[in-house]
Amino acid sequence: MISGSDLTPILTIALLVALNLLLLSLFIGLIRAWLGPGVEDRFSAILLVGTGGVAVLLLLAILLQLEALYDVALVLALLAVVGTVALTQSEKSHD
Amino acid sequence: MMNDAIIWVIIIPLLGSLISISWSRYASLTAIISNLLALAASIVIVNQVYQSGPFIHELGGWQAGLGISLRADALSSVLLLMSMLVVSAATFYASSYFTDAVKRARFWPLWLMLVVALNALLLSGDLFNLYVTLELLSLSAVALTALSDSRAALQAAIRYLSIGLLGSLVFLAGVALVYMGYGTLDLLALSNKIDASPLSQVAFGLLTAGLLIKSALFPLHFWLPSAHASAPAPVSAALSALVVKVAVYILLRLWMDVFDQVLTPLSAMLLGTLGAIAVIWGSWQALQAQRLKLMAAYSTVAQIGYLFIFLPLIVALPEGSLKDAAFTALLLMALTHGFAKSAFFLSAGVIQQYCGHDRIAELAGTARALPLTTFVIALSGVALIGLPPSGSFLGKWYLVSSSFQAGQWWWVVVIAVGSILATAYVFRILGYAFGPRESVGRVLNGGRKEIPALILALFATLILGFGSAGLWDFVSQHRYFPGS
Amino acid sequence: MTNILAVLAIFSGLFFFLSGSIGLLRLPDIFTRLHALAKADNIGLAFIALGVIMLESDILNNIKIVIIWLLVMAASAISSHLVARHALREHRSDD
Amino acid sequence: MIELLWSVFDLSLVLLLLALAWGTCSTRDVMRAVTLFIAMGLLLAIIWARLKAPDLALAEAVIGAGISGALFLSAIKDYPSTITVSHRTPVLQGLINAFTLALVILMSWAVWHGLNMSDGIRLSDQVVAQAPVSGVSNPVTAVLLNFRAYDTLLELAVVLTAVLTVLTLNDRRYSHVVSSPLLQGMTHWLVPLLVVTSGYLLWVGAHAPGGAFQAGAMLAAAMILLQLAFPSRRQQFSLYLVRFLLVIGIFTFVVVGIWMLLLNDVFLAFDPDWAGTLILIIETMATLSIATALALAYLGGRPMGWEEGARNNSASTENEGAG
Amino acid sequence: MISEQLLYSLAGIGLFGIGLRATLLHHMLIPRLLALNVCGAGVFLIFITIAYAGAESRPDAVPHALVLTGIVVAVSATAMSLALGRRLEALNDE
Repeated sequence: MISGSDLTPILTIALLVALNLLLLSLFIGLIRAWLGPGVEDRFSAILLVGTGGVAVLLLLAILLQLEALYDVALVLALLAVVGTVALTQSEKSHD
Repeated sequence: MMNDAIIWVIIIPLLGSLISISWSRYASLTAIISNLLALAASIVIVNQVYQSGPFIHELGGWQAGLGISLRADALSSVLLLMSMLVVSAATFYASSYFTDAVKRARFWPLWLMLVVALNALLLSGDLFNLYVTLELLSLSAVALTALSDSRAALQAAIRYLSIGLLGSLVFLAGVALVYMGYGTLDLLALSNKIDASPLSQVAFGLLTAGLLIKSALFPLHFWLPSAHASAPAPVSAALSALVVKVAVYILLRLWMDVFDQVLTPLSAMLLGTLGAIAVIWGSWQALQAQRLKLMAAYSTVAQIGYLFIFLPLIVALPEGSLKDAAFTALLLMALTHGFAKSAFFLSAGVIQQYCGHDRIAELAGTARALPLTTFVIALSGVALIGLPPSGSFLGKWYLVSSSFQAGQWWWVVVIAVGSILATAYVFRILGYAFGPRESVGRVLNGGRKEIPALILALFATLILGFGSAGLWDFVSQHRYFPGS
Repeated sequence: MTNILAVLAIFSGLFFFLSGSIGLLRLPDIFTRLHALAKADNIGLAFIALGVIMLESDILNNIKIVIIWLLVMAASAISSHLVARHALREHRSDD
Repeated sequence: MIELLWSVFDLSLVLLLLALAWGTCSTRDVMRAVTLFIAMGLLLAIIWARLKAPDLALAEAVIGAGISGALFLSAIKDYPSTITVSHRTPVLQGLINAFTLALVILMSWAVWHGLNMSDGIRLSDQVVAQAPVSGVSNPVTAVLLNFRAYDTLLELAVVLTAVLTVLTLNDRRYSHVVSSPLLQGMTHWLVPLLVVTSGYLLWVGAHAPGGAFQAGAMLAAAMILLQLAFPSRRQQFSLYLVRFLLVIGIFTFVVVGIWMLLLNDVFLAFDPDWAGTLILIIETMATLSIATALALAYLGGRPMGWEEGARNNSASTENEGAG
Repeated sequence: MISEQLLYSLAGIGLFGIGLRATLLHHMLIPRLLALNVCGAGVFLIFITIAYAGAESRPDAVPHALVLTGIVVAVSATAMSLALGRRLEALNDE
């Protein structure tokens, strides 16, 4: 846990700018989720949002001084793997 | 032990459900025993309220607000007793209804969950807890409807579930707004805190709208007939007699006890009007129905309508005996309909199993083949029409007199038309049932299936009719919590 | 000093994230998009995790962040593999 | 400057959320709808984190986005890929639009008033004051398993009812895809990691965000992964074990509740000295039940022989019924 | 500066509205279920906004617990609806 005093205004501003840019990146990725066209395209976009979400949570953990958010990020990272497997394995086979 | 009946009435069916999942071999036995125990607990609760007035059980020992409280008063304990009587009769009936062992194994755990939900809902004193019990009620009711495993039943179940979920979510939105403004979820605390503000009005509207969907008031009734008509008979009985009614119960509780500062006569008048339309429209549809269970389902739409006609009257009448009388008459109507409609559905199930169908036009000869069941249908018909000595005769009587006292005579016209239509649809069935038939089959004496319905019908016509004075005293004495 | 380095690391990570999502949006087919995505996942998150580790003093949290990073690495490798395999199979069956 | 940047962040989050919701609800492409729905779940997890609700962020990530998303993804396989809304007449559509818009405006107006009128007296003060005697220091766990434990008990009943219905409705669905060696190799380290994380979340729930539901969902993910990686080993669990796992959560809960009722005359009234231990026992059992329920709900359909017990005993019960 | 509480609760109401509208418009099972889930998320967001007490103070734990319950109920109902839908399809195919 970083103590509040270490979180200087300049650092806070820098982290907030980074946070907003990350959100922009997620937004761009989500356009691909909208466009598709293939299942794989949409799924890649979800993966990007998942990884981006992990990054957002890490930054929020510092900014809000909430240690628990590291656990959330950990869980999200684990789920990204399980999710991919679930999608690709349960797809309809064509043979 | 006796003091904790309010807990046992919820926990016993829950344990019964768990046991019937684990040992499906003993499921029927478990269900019957746990229902009888819960019935006994509900009698103890009524007696406790009768002896010492309304009481509260603060779960976990935390004061209501932080924790959740269960509460029993005249209204909830009487409805609880009615509900347990209906459920117990339906349980006996169901123990011989399902011939397929697999279906029976599926039925009991869900059935006992439905009992848990009904009892928990009637005793709950907390807004969010009401949401959870409403969901448990919807899910178990839908699951039981789907047990028929026909296309019609599944379509009805899916529609029932999505409508039920929507209703719960609208209700939950109301709960959120209440918590935003008043910081508590306990009904009793809330009734002391609430005031007329934009927030409380919108919250009240959302809570009401959610419950109206669940109680199937016209025009939100569209999901009801298909679901109630396609479910297995004991399930239909519980759905029509109880599941819809407990939603009306919460509505009434919120309107009369909690939001009485917030509601306006206009909104009560609106619901009364919808109720009036429901009476006419539901009765008319019941008259048109081709199938016995569909007729009963539409009749439920109409009977729910009557309950809503009481609302503008209760709001308009001054505090005192007139208001209390109208309130008790409403309760009497609800109880009578609960007994009568469950008896009707159980009998319809007997007929359906005997004839292999429930088409009204082809019922000729059933009166001779199933004399007891036809008698039960006639008895519950008496209660649905509102003839003496049934409980609904008194209920309608007070409804009419309250209408005049409140200066809202127009409801009387609705009641008259509704009763005439009810007479028509009841006699239509009886007419067909007594019709001649060339080859009369064996005379059936299904005891185990026919007796529960008979008992319920007797409750509706005789016991409630003659015992209504006791109900009157009970409700007027123990209606309110001391200090509220 | 650590703060400056941390912010630098986070912004380098951001650069990869943004280029990854733009790649996901602009590149012509699923396989090149997957490649772009893998870059964003691995390198982008690696830099951001590095920056957060510099800011975070608690050793346990830092271990968690390292695990998160390892997980995301694994997730993106496996996901790319599975999604590509899936895409290949779907393409084949389309022909 | 800092406030401005936070506001930009909040505003972007909200707009993105609304856009995703709108996309989910208005697109005609089922696959797109489900993708956007999952993305919305992930975004909601970020929003819960932003609003300082890490317990919910965990739950949303695992259950809201994870399990719900997986359920929808497996459901749309055999579903028509285009959504039609054609049977609604334009008049009805207009009415629905007008009604919803009016409701949104009304609610916004109410909330505008509501945020100003709140007197600051919330339950949170009571929760904080009573937390020391609740047996756990994480206030959310204290509310879920002590102050409002009864809600949680009924919630477990809801989960059980739903999964019973799922189990009895359909035959089991079989996955036709041959599992890859890579996937199988991966499960060897991923499954233990999921189980450890689940145990960690369960344990940490007493004093930090986490708890039975999040842990249960993680464990469910591990079970699902095992089934997907080794589809041929489906029936390795005995039915008695499955039944046992499904009911053990509620059963423990009720038994502890009754025990407290006999001891303290109040249902679910835990002694402060014992509360921590009792809550951990209940949560552990609940985790097992929730995990089994969620995994079975995803895998769908009754395990082979689920109702054999009833069928085998039908002869004896028939006799019982006649007698 | 706009207050976060107002912003997020309006977003919750917006989500509720979007979901409600789509629930009423759709007649196919899966779109309707998605809409119901969106609708529920809106209600949850309203709850969590109530709990949020600003950057400095600790949020109210009660709505957090309520929403956790709500999420679990929602996923159960979703699973059940999808299973009902699958059974109906199977019956239609027969």
